Amino acid sequence: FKMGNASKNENKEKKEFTKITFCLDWTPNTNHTGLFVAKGKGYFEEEGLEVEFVQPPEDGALLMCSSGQAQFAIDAQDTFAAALDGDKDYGVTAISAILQHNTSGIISRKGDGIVSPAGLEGKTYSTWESPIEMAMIKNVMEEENADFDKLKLIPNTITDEPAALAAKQTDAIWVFYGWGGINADIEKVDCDFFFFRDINPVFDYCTPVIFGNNEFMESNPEITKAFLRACKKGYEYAVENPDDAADILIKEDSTNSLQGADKLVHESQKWISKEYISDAKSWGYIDSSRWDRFYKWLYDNKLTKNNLSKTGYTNEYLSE
Amino acid sequence: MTKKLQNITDKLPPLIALLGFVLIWQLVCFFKIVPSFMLPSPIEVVLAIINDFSTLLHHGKVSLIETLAGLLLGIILAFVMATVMDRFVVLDKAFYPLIIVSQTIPTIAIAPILVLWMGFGMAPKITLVVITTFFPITVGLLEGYKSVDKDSLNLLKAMGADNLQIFYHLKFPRAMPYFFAGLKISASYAVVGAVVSEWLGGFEGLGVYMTRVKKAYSFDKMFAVIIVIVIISLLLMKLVKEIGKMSMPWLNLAKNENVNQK
Amino acid sequence: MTKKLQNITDKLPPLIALLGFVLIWQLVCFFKIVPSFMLPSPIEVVLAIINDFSTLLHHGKVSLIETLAGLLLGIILAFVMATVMDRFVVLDKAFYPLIIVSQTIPTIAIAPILVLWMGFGMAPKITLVVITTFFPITVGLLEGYKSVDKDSLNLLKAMGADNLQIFYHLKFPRAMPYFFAGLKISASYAVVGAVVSEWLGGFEGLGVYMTRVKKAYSFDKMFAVIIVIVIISLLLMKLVKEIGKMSMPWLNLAKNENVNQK
Amino acid sequence: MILLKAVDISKKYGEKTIIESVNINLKKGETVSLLGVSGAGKTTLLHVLAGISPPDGGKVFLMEEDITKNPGKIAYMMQKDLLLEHKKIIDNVALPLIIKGKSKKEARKEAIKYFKDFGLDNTQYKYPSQLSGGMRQRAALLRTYLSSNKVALLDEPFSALDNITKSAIQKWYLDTIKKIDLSTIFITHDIDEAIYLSDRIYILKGKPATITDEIDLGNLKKDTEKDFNLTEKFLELKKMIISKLV
Amino acid sequence: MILLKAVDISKKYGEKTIIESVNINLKKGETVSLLGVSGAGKTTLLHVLAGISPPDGGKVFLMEEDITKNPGKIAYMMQKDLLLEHKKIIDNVALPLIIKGKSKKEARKEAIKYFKDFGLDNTQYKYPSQLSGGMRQRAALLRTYLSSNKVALLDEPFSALDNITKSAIQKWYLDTIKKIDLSTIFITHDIDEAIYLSDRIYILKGKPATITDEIDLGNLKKDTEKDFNLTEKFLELKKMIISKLV
Ligand SMILES: Nc1ncnc2c1ncn2[C@@H]1O[C@H](COP(=O)(O)OP(=O)(O)OP(=O)(O)O)[C@@H](O)[C@H]1O
Ligand SMILES: Nc1ncnc2c1ncn2[C@@H]1O[C@H](COP(=O)(O)OP(=O)(O)OP(=O)(O)O)[C@@H](O)[C@H]1O
Ligand SMILES: [Mg+2]
Ligand SMILES: [Mg+2]
Repeated sequence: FKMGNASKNENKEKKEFTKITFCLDWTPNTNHTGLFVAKGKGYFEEEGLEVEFVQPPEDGALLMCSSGQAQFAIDAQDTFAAALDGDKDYGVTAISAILQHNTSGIISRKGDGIVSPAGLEGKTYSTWESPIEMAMIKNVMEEENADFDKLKLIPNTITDEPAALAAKQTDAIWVFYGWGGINADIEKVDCDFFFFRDINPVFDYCTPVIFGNNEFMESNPEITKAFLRACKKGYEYAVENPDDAADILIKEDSTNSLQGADKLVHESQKWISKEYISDAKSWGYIDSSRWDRFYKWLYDNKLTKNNLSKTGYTNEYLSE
Repeated sequence: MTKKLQNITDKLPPLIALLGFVLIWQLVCFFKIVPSFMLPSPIEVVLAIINDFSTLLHHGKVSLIETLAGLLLGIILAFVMATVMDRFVVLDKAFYPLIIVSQTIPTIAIAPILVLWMGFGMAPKITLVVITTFFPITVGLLEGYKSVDKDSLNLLKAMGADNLQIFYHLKFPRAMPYFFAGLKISASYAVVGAVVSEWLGGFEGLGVYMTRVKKAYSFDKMFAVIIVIVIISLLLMKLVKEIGKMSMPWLNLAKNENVNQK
Repeated sequence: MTKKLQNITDKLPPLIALLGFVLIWQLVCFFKIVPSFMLPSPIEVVLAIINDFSTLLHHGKVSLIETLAGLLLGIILAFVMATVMDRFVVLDKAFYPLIIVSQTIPTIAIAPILVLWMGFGMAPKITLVVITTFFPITVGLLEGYKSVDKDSLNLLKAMGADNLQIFYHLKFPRAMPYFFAGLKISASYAVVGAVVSEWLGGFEGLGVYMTRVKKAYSFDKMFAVIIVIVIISLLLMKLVKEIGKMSMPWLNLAKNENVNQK
Repeated sequence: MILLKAVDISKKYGEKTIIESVNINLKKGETVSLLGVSGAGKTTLLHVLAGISPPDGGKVFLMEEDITKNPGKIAYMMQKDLLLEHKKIIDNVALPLIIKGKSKKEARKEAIKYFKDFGLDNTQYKYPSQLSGGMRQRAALLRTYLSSNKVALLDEPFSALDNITKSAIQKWYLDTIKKIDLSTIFITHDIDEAIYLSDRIYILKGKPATITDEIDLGNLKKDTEKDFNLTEKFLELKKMIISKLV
Repeated sequence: MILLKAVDISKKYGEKTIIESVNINLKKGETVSLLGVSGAGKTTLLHVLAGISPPDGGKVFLMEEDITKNPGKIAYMMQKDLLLEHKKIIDNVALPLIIKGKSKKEARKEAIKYFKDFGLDNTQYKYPSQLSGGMRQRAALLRTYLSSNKVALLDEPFSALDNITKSAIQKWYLDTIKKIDLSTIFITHDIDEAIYLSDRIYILKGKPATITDEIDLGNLKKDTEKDFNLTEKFLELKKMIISKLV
């Protein structure tokens, strides 16, 4: 597990590029648009970087970054807690927020009455059974005086949320609005949706987030900064040109998994482009107050052994 | 005395190999040749087993029930299929290729489909165990039935035995060693089958627990689960072996005697 | 003429069984006994294969390369292990139990760990194929070596043959049928091994494609992939069988002749 | 009185005719041997007589009854694999009774009576692999006897034994067969054995094979004479038979 | 001239002594047989002579050289499984040459010369399973010969054949052995065979087994006399040997 991938390219004819492996959190989607734009538009190249996007084993992006198989990876603040909380040093730090706000929430069939957490009572919810997820659902339900015990839980094996709802496999699913919510519109499945952050502001944590391998970043601070500069440029382009960016995403995705989903990508892009920077002073900035508040909540609710506030992130590699 | 000695010289080498393996593993961890989050040390794993014991027991029980139920159904299915296929050659010709095909389907691909069809209960898990286990048993039984020599068959025919009697007195006992050989292979795959299907959708069982601890980055617990799975598999194989020994007293005898006789 | 006839009566039943199976499947879909999103009809699956042909070919190639590389390494590993274990009884005693233990570890659990250790390339996939395939070959070879009777061994010793000559002239050829039997089993698991490891981390190969179409709820494509996997596995098994036949001319002869002789 | 009669038996395997127009008979109390080189078709003929292999022509009669293709009427001791390794001796021996519908308990009770007579004391609850070659032979013969048929067919009953152990068993066999009043046809390719044990010899020869000769030894008092097979009379007979065999 | 000499050989398996103080010798051109009941220890003794089984006491000399525990000096034809099924006849037969370091091509060239003499024309490129029993025997003997040792040990070379085919091969064997000038010790438990084929007979008997008798047949002109084994002289000898065996 050497940093083999980071070694200099031997090719003498061209400019020498630094190779970067970037581990995505999922199949390519509009969360990643800026990255693909940076690649497609040559922003990485301008910074002397050659970036390869890879996909992780199930839920493993962070670990791939820890192990040095990837220099950077995407994960979320909530799942990162488990890694921070143990007695082991995973050697990764959050260095940039892709979206400023948590855009996740619960989607349900229109007419079932799950317009807010109270409506979940007596319904079926597909869960990954992560403790934080459960605690959040419990919290938002209790905010509205609903009984969490009356929520029926089934394992989440769902990958196409609108279809699952339409087939009545389940009543409620956790989705990111920018993808799952938009997809429901596209598929013409009438749905209700609520954001967690609207019920309890503590849940407005950072997700998804770009992580970097500490060892790599400490020995290559300039490369790290250059990498984020290129990303930023990419996301800024996506904010300005959602349609064009969407096309670049589809084109640059070497896995071709978005082919045939043009409409979804474009619609999603239109919505999400507004979220990349949102109310922040610039793209990528991690709002420490929201970060710390969520981790404190975890600690207060005994979801972590340690108080993780003020740990695990830095804005120092971001350019102004 | 010599038998005891034999026993020791038989068991010593694997024990030493195992200890050596664990020792190297511990040293690799101790000198941080591999970072600790990538590979928990054996001590950590043992601690994880001790700390999580009741949880492991609970999930282990669920997986074990699925395994045993699947194995039992697999045996019944294999028995019926092999016996019918042995009786009617056409069916043998017709279904043997299909059975082989069924074994090249990745379980990881059908597990989610089974969950989709059968829900989140034990049914899809048991079904998956049946699918992974019936094959070695069926093949074993078929081979066993075919291993019966024409002369023995003629002997019973000459006595005027009907098909059922031939089956009971000759074919089935002759097929038993093959049956148990197949069953041993099945037993070694059965637990894994159950775990895979739980992994891909379920609420309880070692597979579910494994995804859970994996998400929590608890690799020590993850390894603990793997070790529990290995232990259950080995116990199951041992059980099959012992039942086999008990059901076929003539085989052990033959071995003991042959040393003295020939 | 009679041989041709035999060939037909051998191949007809499985063909009819297969067609019957597909027909029932189509009817189940046609009459919507199972909702179409849960089970694509055979026609849809065939269409999916045709439409996705180039994609399937691309991913299939990747999986096939991993499979073949893994199988080759598995053969080499198995050969070295079995030969060394056969030569030194202590090693046999020491490692045989460990090898069995290695088979009860769920691949689905170690695949992500392998990716973590070895990265995103083909290495972890090939390793997984090696792990799933070396076992049947090793066991086959060991059994084969052990199948050599004392008399043949003594015959060569009496000629003054050394260990290497005994291995070359006697042990290895005698072990070949066992080797190929093991290899056939390995071949049937190899593709699945590659697919599982891709499923759990990778960006090319049938396993990756499968997760992708599964996420898109394209069950017709999912089934198309399964069928491609089955076909590759069957072809691989067929290949092993043919190579086996070619490498052991004396076995086929024996069969033909025995009919006339005894 | 003729117990068993085979008329015009012929048998093919595939295109190949193995035996053709074979006529054979066996009188009550008689011991008849079937002599022929390896592959002549001796076993094939016995299979037909036992009813387990359908002939392509001809019929087999037991007394007056047609028993062609009707197994279970004649006891048959096969060329090898005499005992089922997975059954204890008592159950091996009692098998014909169980097949005929007796309960295991009854069958065992019936079988156990004969263990002493057949020199099988204390072997009841052993497995075949624990017995010596000679004992196995006797167990197989006891089983043949317990099928309680008047006629027994034996396929090379002694070929598995070495020449020296063989003569002891042959002697015992002659005595026993008389005691239990069995009429037998047995196969051998050992001329000495044929002369020593049988009242009559059929020679099976040719492709396809037929009975080419029948030699009556009824008037020889071989069992009374000591070392009969070392006498001149014996040698003459042997010479004669060899000349007919080749 | 004494070619092979075994002095005071004893051999145990585990706690059990199988043979004890066995002394044997073989002169040039001689054919000696080793007679004993099944399980006496005949094969055990031959294993020691061939050097593939270390004795617990005693030594084996070839000419004056000590060849105890030193295989490859004496040709040895085993009791069964004579030919390797996975090799063509030519390669089976040439195996001793290849083992001794010749190339496959050379070895084949050397071996092929003898196929005609041994009655094996046109079998070179066949596999053992395609040969009849008699041909297999001859191929095994040719292989034994090609190990180009002066002394050959044969363990029941004819026991697999039926009595009638056997005599033909035995005759051929006697002729051939003379032609190729081989000195042999062979095992049998068939008294007729021992008398017919050998110049001298050793009788191995007892538990543990020793050589209890040695019978010299050197002055019998058996091969010239037709049907020797049907003569009175033969019978007397046989009677004598039986009395010594039991
Ligand atoms: N099931 C069979 N199918 C085809 N041919 C057979 C079958 N059984 C026997 N034969 C052939 O029939 C011939 C006679 O065989 P059979 O076993 O009756 O001979 P045998 O006289 O009993 O010989 P042996 O003394 O070796 O037992 C042989 O040539 C054999 O190849
Ligand atoms: N490898 C062995 N281990 C233990 N005992 C053995 C071994 N080989 C032979 N024996 C025993 O040694 C005795 C002599 O066996 P051996 O094979 O030499 O007899 P034999 O005279 O050749 O008999 P046969 O005529 O049956 O070939 C037998 O009692 C046998 O059980
Ligand atoms: Mg026969
Ligand atoms: Mg022997």
